[in-house]
Amino acid sequence: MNKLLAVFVSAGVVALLGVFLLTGPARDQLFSGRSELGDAFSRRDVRGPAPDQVGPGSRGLESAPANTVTAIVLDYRGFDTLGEVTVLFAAVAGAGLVLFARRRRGQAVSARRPSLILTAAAPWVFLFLFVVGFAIALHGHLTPGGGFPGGALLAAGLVLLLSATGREPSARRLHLLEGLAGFSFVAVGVAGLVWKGSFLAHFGDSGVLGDFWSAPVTMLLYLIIALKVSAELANAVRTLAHVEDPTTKEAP
Amino acid sequence: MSAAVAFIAAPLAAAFLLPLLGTRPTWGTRAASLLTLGALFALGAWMLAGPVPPHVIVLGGWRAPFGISLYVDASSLMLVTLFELLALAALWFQHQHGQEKPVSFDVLVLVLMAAGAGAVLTQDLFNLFVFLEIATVAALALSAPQTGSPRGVIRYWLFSAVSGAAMLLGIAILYSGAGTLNLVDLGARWGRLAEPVRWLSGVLILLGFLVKMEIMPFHGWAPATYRRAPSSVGLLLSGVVTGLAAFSAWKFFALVLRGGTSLPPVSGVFSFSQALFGLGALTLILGALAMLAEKDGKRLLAFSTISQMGLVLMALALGNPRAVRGALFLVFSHALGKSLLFLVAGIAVSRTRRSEWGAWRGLGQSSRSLVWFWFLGTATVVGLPLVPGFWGKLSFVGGALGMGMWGKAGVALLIAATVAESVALLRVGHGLWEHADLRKRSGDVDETSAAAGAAPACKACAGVSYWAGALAISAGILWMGLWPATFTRAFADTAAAYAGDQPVSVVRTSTDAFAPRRDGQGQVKP
Amino acid sequence: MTALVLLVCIPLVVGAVAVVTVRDLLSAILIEGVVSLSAAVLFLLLGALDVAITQAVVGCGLTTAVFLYSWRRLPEKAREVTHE
Amino acid sequence: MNVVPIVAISALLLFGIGLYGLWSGRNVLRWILAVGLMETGINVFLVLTGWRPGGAVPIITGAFSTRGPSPFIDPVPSALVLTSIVIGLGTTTLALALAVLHARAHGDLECGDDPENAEVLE
Repeated sequence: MNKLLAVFVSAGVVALLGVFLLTGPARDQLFSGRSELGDAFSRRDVRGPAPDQVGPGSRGLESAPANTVTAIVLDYRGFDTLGEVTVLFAAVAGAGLVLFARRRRGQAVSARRPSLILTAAAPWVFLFLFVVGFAIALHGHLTPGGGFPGGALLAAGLVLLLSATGREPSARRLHLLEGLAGFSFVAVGVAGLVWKGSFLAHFGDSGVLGDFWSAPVTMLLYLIIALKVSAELANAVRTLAHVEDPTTKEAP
Repeated sequence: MSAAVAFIAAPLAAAFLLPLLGTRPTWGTRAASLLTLGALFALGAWMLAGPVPPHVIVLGGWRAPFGISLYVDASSLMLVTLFELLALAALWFQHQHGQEKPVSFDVLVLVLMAAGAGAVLTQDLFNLFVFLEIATVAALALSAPQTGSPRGVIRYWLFSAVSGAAMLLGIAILYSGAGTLNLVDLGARWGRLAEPVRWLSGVLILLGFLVKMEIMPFHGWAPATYRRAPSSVGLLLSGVVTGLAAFSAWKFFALVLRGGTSLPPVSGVFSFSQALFGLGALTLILGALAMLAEKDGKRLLAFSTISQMGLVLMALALGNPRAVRGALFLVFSHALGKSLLFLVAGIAVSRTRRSEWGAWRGLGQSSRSLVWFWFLGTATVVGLPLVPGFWGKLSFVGGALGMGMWGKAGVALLIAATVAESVALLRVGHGLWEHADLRKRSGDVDETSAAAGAAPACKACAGVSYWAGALAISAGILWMGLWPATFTRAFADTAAAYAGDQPVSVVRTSTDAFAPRRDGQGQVKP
Repeated sequence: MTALVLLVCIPLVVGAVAVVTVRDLLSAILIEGVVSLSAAVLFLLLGALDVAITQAVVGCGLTTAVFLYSWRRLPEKAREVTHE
Repeated sequence: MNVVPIVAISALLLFGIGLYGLWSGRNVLRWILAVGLMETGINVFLVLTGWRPGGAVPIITGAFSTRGPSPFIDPVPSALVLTSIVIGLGTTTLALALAVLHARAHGDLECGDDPENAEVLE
């Protein structure tokens, strides 16, 4: 009975949304695939007129990343990204808080000996993930990807390496990495305030569009994000996966 | 002019750095978090001591409809400063009277402060969504009980996850229709949107705010969450989270929905704002009646918050300047009064380990202050003359009486709800005050200090945090109640600025400066 | 293009139905990963490369991993659905 | 040119199926999965609103004129969805921690009413 009601209610919601959004004038308005905001970001003419032609090799653009999505995420709307990083940080800290009391009981970790294949392959897979993760993060201004997937790959490599060697990631080191990276994000924002008069404004000259060194602040921010995300995710896995005895001292 | 960014950046920086001091709470971590909050409170007080001209802070150097901007004026600054004060009181209280919590508790309180300031100040719809999500995540983790059933919190997660999803869908619809995310810019383009787009996005986004404001059909998570959460977190939930939700809901309602006037009536009968007014009225009266039936002290306070938020929603839905001024006043007075009640409840719970208010009988015999603070909090919440709740309700009544039938019915409901709420709260206060059966209670009293969990270092400073917090909040209550003029003026200015009544309103000029760009269809004008 | 999109949307919707109806929760978690992956392919088709990569790595890979890690921590009795 | 209705209906279906999953049972893990479905549906919808036939991937790989309309699809929804995906991961992690807590407190994941009459701590 309950399920029948659920079917009817959800079908009703879908039908309502579908009829409202996909018929009549709403459809033309919603699915134009173009907005003034997006066009201005694509052309890089928010502050003033852009050059007549924009392409690889353009100099002095207001925002240098060739990848417009990166330009939006880290430059035009960088404040959102600070918030996004904070959500992840708060969620992982929150998971630690929620499971804190339980960890004190000190249940035994189901210590399983890592398999031989895992042990043998782990360093190589780790190296691969490490290189690819950093490459994706550092090329975020030129190619799709950026700091979040890059950081996730780094975290995957880290967790894999640690589980293969049977060691716990040190909470202190993860916190150190996470905290310093987060603080650096805010510090980059304050640097923008000091040098450019606006919080999170990108300082320094924007280079030649398409060059590896074209958007230094973007690269810096994506590096920070990648490190922070990897530390946070490794920490989350540690919190969710392992029940530890806090009486034992953490590895230095 | 960018000083207000500190209310977001500083707590975040502190929250990121705090775990470096270790996961275990120490003297140092506690001092660091309290000092950060204290410094932010001092900054707010210092800024408010001088004149606060309304101004827009542009983030990243990208001008208004394109980048994200913050709008700072006296009211928003007051609200943020109030948040810092409440967090200071709550966190210190938790340090002294609560169970030992890891450092992440302090970290999340700081994150909540950043989210509160961000949600109050930001002028960008998606940024507002991000800050609401941060606030939700922090509030969820803070209110999870260390022992016992987490079902209330899971329900809280469920409600906020669904409402967050609805809000995101609404933002998606609104963005794809209007092509902008700035609240003022959205308001300017609202009229050009197709009617279904307006309806769907308006309803879906408001749903997100209503859940966080604990409005009646969406309040189901609140009582159980409040009951299981520490009282300090209850204080933060009812003072900070509902406060920021109410303020940002009003921003959306006033700037984008233009006070509900821009939506066509529902099948020609009642308008959008009347529907919200109805929801608020329902919440006001049912919340107050539920308080009468409630045996659990913390659930009773939760229903009181629900009822008060119903009144705030009614006032916001009326939309006239007097009523809106009253709504802002009520947000402040409710936050102050309810915090006082939660501090008393926190002491009571830490002494008896029960949340049923029947178990708190006679606690006021040994410490009279509990009774006095409870009565002051009650007076503030129900609105006796000379406390801030009175000015808020007066302003609401003044605004409502000019609105015909609906307004008069609202005033009648308000009187009924006020009576019910007073009876329910005074009953608990009387219970605290009266003689208890001492034989039954003697056992509890003995384990008082042991039961408190983290026993304070010295016996003498046992109640310092409670006294300091309660006295600071009482001072705020008396100040707002006896000299309401500063606040009234600030709230009236804000209401006028958001309604666009003032000839030169910074809220609007900040985006109108770029109006020429918008006229051409994507063409740059020289 | 239309055919390709249709080809991706079918596992998306069918997988979603499976997630909410299949009895075994572990299968539901894994199927949710498939749904996320289909969404990533759909993003790719719609020209949002950044979103596609992030969805594949974060939305599909990491979310499933977090699910599985907490699954390992659940007591035996909690792993099955009793009220259906 | 039937891409828009197909994808939009799939997105809305995902949203609706998630809603059904919330409504039809009380298993916390299933709720978390269902909310994930709803979020995926909304993300698909949001990306779709930025898409248009023939729009280029928003990465500048060749020169284009800034005097005409931009040749790229709308990049803003992509940026918003990136944020939304990461926020989704965060809330899912926290919700899973709550689910583990529930399993420890009640032995299972069936989330009914909060039991009354229990001791509470500060």
